Amino acid sequence: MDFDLEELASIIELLDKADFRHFSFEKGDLRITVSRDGNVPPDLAAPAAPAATAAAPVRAATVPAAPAGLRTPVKTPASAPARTAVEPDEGEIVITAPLLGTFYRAPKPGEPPYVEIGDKVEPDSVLCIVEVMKLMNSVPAGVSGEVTKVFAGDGELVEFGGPLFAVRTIA
Amino acid sequence: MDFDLEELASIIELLDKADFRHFSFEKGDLRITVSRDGNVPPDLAAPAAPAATAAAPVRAATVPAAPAGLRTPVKTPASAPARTAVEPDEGEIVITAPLLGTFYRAPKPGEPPYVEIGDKVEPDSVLCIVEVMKLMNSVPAGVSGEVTKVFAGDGELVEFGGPLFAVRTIA
Amino acid sequence: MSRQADRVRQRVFVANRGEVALRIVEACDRLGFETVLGVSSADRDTLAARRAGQVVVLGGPHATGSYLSIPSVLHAAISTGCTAVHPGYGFLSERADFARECAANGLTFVGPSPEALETLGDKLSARELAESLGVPVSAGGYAASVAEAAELAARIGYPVLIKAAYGGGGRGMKLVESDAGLAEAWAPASAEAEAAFGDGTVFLERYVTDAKHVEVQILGDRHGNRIHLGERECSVQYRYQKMIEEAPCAALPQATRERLHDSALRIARALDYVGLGTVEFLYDVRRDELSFLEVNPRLQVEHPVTEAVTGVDLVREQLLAALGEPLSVRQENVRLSGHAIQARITAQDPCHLLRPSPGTVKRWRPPVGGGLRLDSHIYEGYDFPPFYDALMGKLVAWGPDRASAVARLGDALADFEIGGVTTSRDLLRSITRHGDFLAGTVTTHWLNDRFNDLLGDRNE
Amino acid sequence: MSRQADRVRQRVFVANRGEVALRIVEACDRLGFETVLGVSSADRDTLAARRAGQVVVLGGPHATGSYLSIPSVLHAAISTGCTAVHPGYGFLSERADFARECAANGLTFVGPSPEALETLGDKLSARELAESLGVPVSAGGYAASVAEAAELAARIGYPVLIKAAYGGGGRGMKLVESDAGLAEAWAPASAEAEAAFGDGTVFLERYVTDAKHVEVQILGDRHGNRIHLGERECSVQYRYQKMIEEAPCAALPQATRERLHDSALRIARALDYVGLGTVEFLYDVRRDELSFLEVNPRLQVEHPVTEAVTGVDLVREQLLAALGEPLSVRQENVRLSGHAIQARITAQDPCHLLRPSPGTVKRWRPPVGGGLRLDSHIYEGYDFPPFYDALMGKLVAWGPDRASAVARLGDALADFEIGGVTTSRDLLRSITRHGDFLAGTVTTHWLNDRFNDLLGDRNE
Repeated sequence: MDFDLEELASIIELLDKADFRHFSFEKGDLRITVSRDGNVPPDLAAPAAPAATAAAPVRAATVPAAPAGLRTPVKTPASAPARTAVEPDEGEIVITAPLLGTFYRAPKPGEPPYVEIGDKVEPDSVLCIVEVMKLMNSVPAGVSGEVTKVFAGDGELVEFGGPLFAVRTIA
Repeated sequence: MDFDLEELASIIELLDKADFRHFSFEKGDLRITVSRDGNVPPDLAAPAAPAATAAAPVRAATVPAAPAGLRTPVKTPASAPARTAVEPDEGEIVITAPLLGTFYRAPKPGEPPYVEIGDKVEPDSVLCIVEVMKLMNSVPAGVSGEVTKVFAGDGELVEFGGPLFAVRTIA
Repeated sequence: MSRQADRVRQRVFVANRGEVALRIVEACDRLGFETVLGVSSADRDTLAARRAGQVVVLGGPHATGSYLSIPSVLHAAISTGCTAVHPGYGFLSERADFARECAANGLTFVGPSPEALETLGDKLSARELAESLGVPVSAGGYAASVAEAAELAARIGYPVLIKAAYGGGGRGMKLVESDAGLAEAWAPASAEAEAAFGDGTVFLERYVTDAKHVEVQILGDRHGNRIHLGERECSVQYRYQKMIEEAPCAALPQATRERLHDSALRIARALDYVGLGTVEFLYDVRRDELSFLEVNPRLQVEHPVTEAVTGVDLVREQLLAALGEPLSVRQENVRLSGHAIQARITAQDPCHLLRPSPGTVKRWRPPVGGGLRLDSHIYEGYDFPPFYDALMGKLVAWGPDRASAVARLGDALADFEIGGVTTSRDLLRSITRHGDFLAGTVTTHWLNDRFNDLLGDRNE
Repeated sequence: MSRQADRVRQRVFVANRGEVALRIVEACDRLGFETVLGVSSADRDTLAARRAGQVVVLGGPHATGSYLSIPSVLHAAISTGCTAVHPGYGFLSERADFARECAANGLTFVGPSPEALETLGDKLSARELAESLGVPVSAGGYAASVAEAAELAARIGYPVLIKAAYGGGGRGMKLVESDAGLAEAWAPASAEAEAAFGDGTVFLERYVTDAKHVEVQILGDRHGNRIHLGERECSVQYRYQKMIEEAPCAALPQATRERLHDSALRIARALDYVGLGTVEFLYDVRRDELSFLEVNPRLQVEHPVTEAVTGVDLVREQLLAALGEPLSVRQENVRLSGHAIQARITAQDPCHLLRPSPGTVKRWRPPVGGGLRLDSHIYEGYDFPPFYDALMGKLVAWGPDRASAVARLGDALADFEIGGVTTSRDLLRSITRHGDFLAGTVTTHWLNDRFNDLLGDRNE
């Protein structure tokens, strides 16, 4: 293998001594993630930087658990989203809600939406607004790419960590 | 395999001693993922990097990932199916399951389905089979009309009273 | 490292309804087991349905198409990925064929072996088993013909009961007082048994005119451990329907109590019994005589009174035993503490011979005082359906002694506000205040005899 | 016709977590109210989340972004169509601004009026209110400067406490023994108060060296009815954290008890108090003197002991009172019965000064005996998160008298199997067996002094 086993060993030893719940390390093409509990807080999994590696966590965070077939499985906390099964395709990453609120695709009612499917976006392009008690929070793409899916409906309540858009990143 | 089994073995030994629930290591095309319970955190649940060897185990681990989507407002079993809102249009009748079982659209695997959307049916036309413990129960249309919707997926569990087809009755 | 990781993640199919479905879901929740509840289309809005991890509609309102439909229950349990099935009480809980089907489909049936269910389902074979183990049974036995029956009855002495082998729980019994009565009742009894239970076998037993109903709670695991958790008394019955149960039975002399427990354990041992069971006896107070009645191979409605005096969670033990874990308590660690009494609050109208009184529960305000426990699936606004049994809830009072437990139950019943449906609440309360009940002299026919006097007492 | 049909269908937003979220959901379930639970992303798998009618993720694991975020909670409650918000205890439960925002958005805040919350949030104004009503307070008051403070202290006599007006519950207090100490502590105390509570106001109070913590449960409705439900004693505290609570307080002479209840009711009346509240006092046993501490305008962690001795469901009464229903119980109908004790089982390590010990709960096997109640959100396999308080469950034992209640609690703690996380269980048990506790002589600094001896007793 093209890495130093000694190094990995000492890293593991170090981590073992350290007191933490979640540990994530990225450098170049190196990525280490260690977790000591069953559920990783989405803010950990959220796209911190527009690094391609960050795609993985977000993508996985939206994989529906229960078979979306039958009506009733949608009950336990570990159940699938009600309306859309969020299945990002290869090379897509999901942009999630940074906070709970109402999802708006346009700056004002009647105005054209910030983005449509097919639009190209840059990391700082605004994709939508999440309104919390009249406070408008614009959500930037965080990555470069093309908008391929819209998961939330205009004017709908989105939860913290809830899926908003899928963006195909430019390789 | 193009890497040293010995090395992998010693890594596993190291990990075995360490205290963690989830461990993920990526370098180049190498990806190691270890999880000690069913509930895999998002960043581990990600579809694997191109490395074919790592892919299988990782995917296997991804099933019970936590949801990020919005849960259904109503949790009682009275709630509508998760995937399709069953809203029959004007002049449509919903054919429901006469008993709980597995829904089959064709008499046998590989054979063409009893009916397709657009087919005309008579009251005694068989629409599908609901299998209960190997017992095949054919479901007649009960009305004359045209099949306009299919609500249940082939091979899926349907509940008693669950929606199967919509039929537009001939006025 | 998580305990869950050590073993299969359990998912339990709850094949029942009402308060017991809720009790089972709660027990599974605390053990970290997932639950799937099978309901009829009339039970979509029950509290158990709201609590279960997943709900599937088995069939229509009538139990035959839902709770009693073995194929539907099995199909639902299998296709929802369940690992075990808890049948609760009633419905499929004593069906050997269902237990077999579960095993054949890789589902753990939470109950004893199919063989045990078969032996115990046939009350004649159960009686013969008890006899063979030296467990006291009342005089009687099998008779192939009227002639044989008359002969046997002559030896026993009238009155005698003609019992259907596949009856039980008060069903399929005929009381006869004389040879003439016997000759007259014999053929119809067998015919009715054939019609009701699919088997015409009947047998004779001496009728114990004045007895208390006592029963022993047994519990076994798959490692050869079998214990008893003391006895209960359930003498307050109306037409074989238990209404008030308590633990322990204050009327038993210690020697008799030990004979009772020992008899129950012998039966458990002979059947290599796994899970919860109840061995029922009649106790003739005057003669200080016990006689074996039958074994109920399942969770019992009155299990909370035993939990209250032993501190053992019976449903949890039952689940874990079925899944192969050893019992968490040994016989020598079973310590009885105080006295517990349970009243079954039912949607029945005492003024009309306890006929069912379903409807919308407009008010449901139980007291929450210390020493009280309520097992119930009722909530305000719940539409109590007419299709199933009338049990609304089980109010259990505990006290350091019988008198204080009875007093507490009476006060709690008085404070219990129920509106919208007619219930047995007031009848239950007047029973708890009756001299005979306070004196502990009640036997199984007491309520049938006193029923009307008690109604008079309803309004204070 | 359904009771629900007569009035608005209530949907309650539960703005809390842990055992109290479960308690509130259960109370709503029984009343036929729908529930929506707001959780942090770390609380998706809690039992409350499994029980609630609907769950929305408010924010990340840290409370500031979820349970303490007023805009998020309001937005979630409004857009899920809720009619009321129950804040539980802690988090937003005492925030007047939150209560105002709820009202402004048409949501019923389950708690007293914003005005009451404001008066009571300022401990100095609460003290002044009490004084004005003739409620006993310990000597002290406001001082504008060090000079004034020294003057006041001279009158009171040392030791004295410097208290932050917006502190409370043991927070924002400094004990000083002399003029020198006062001069030294005064400025920092105010500065720290400013930093911690956004208001530098401080005041002086005589330090009662050896006192019991007693508190009165009050309950009011929107129709001018205000009652008390007796008192509780919570003297077993470690650094102001209550660990064992009981009702009633056995050490109180009847005359003092009546003075205590009367004082509490005066405050309730003056505030036209609606819902549940607790008026806290210190009781100097030697001098038989009461002194007002503060009012907690919310549901209290220790409410079950009051429920156990009164039979009143406090959470149900609180919900209904907030929604405008009259109280279901009058003062003359409040009958106290027996004695109840609650032990708070926490994920804290007694061997390391009760530092938090989160982790996976591998075993959770509570006893279920009569006279016992457990309020808990724990299940086997639950990952106890590090982000919130350490409470795992509240074990409540009831008995006809204090001795039997204590004995029952001790036995129950012994039978309680917990694995995977270090808990306070053994410490609690050794407290229940200590001579001082059994004698009822414990005061608020007792556990701080005896802590290490008690650890020695941990293994029997």
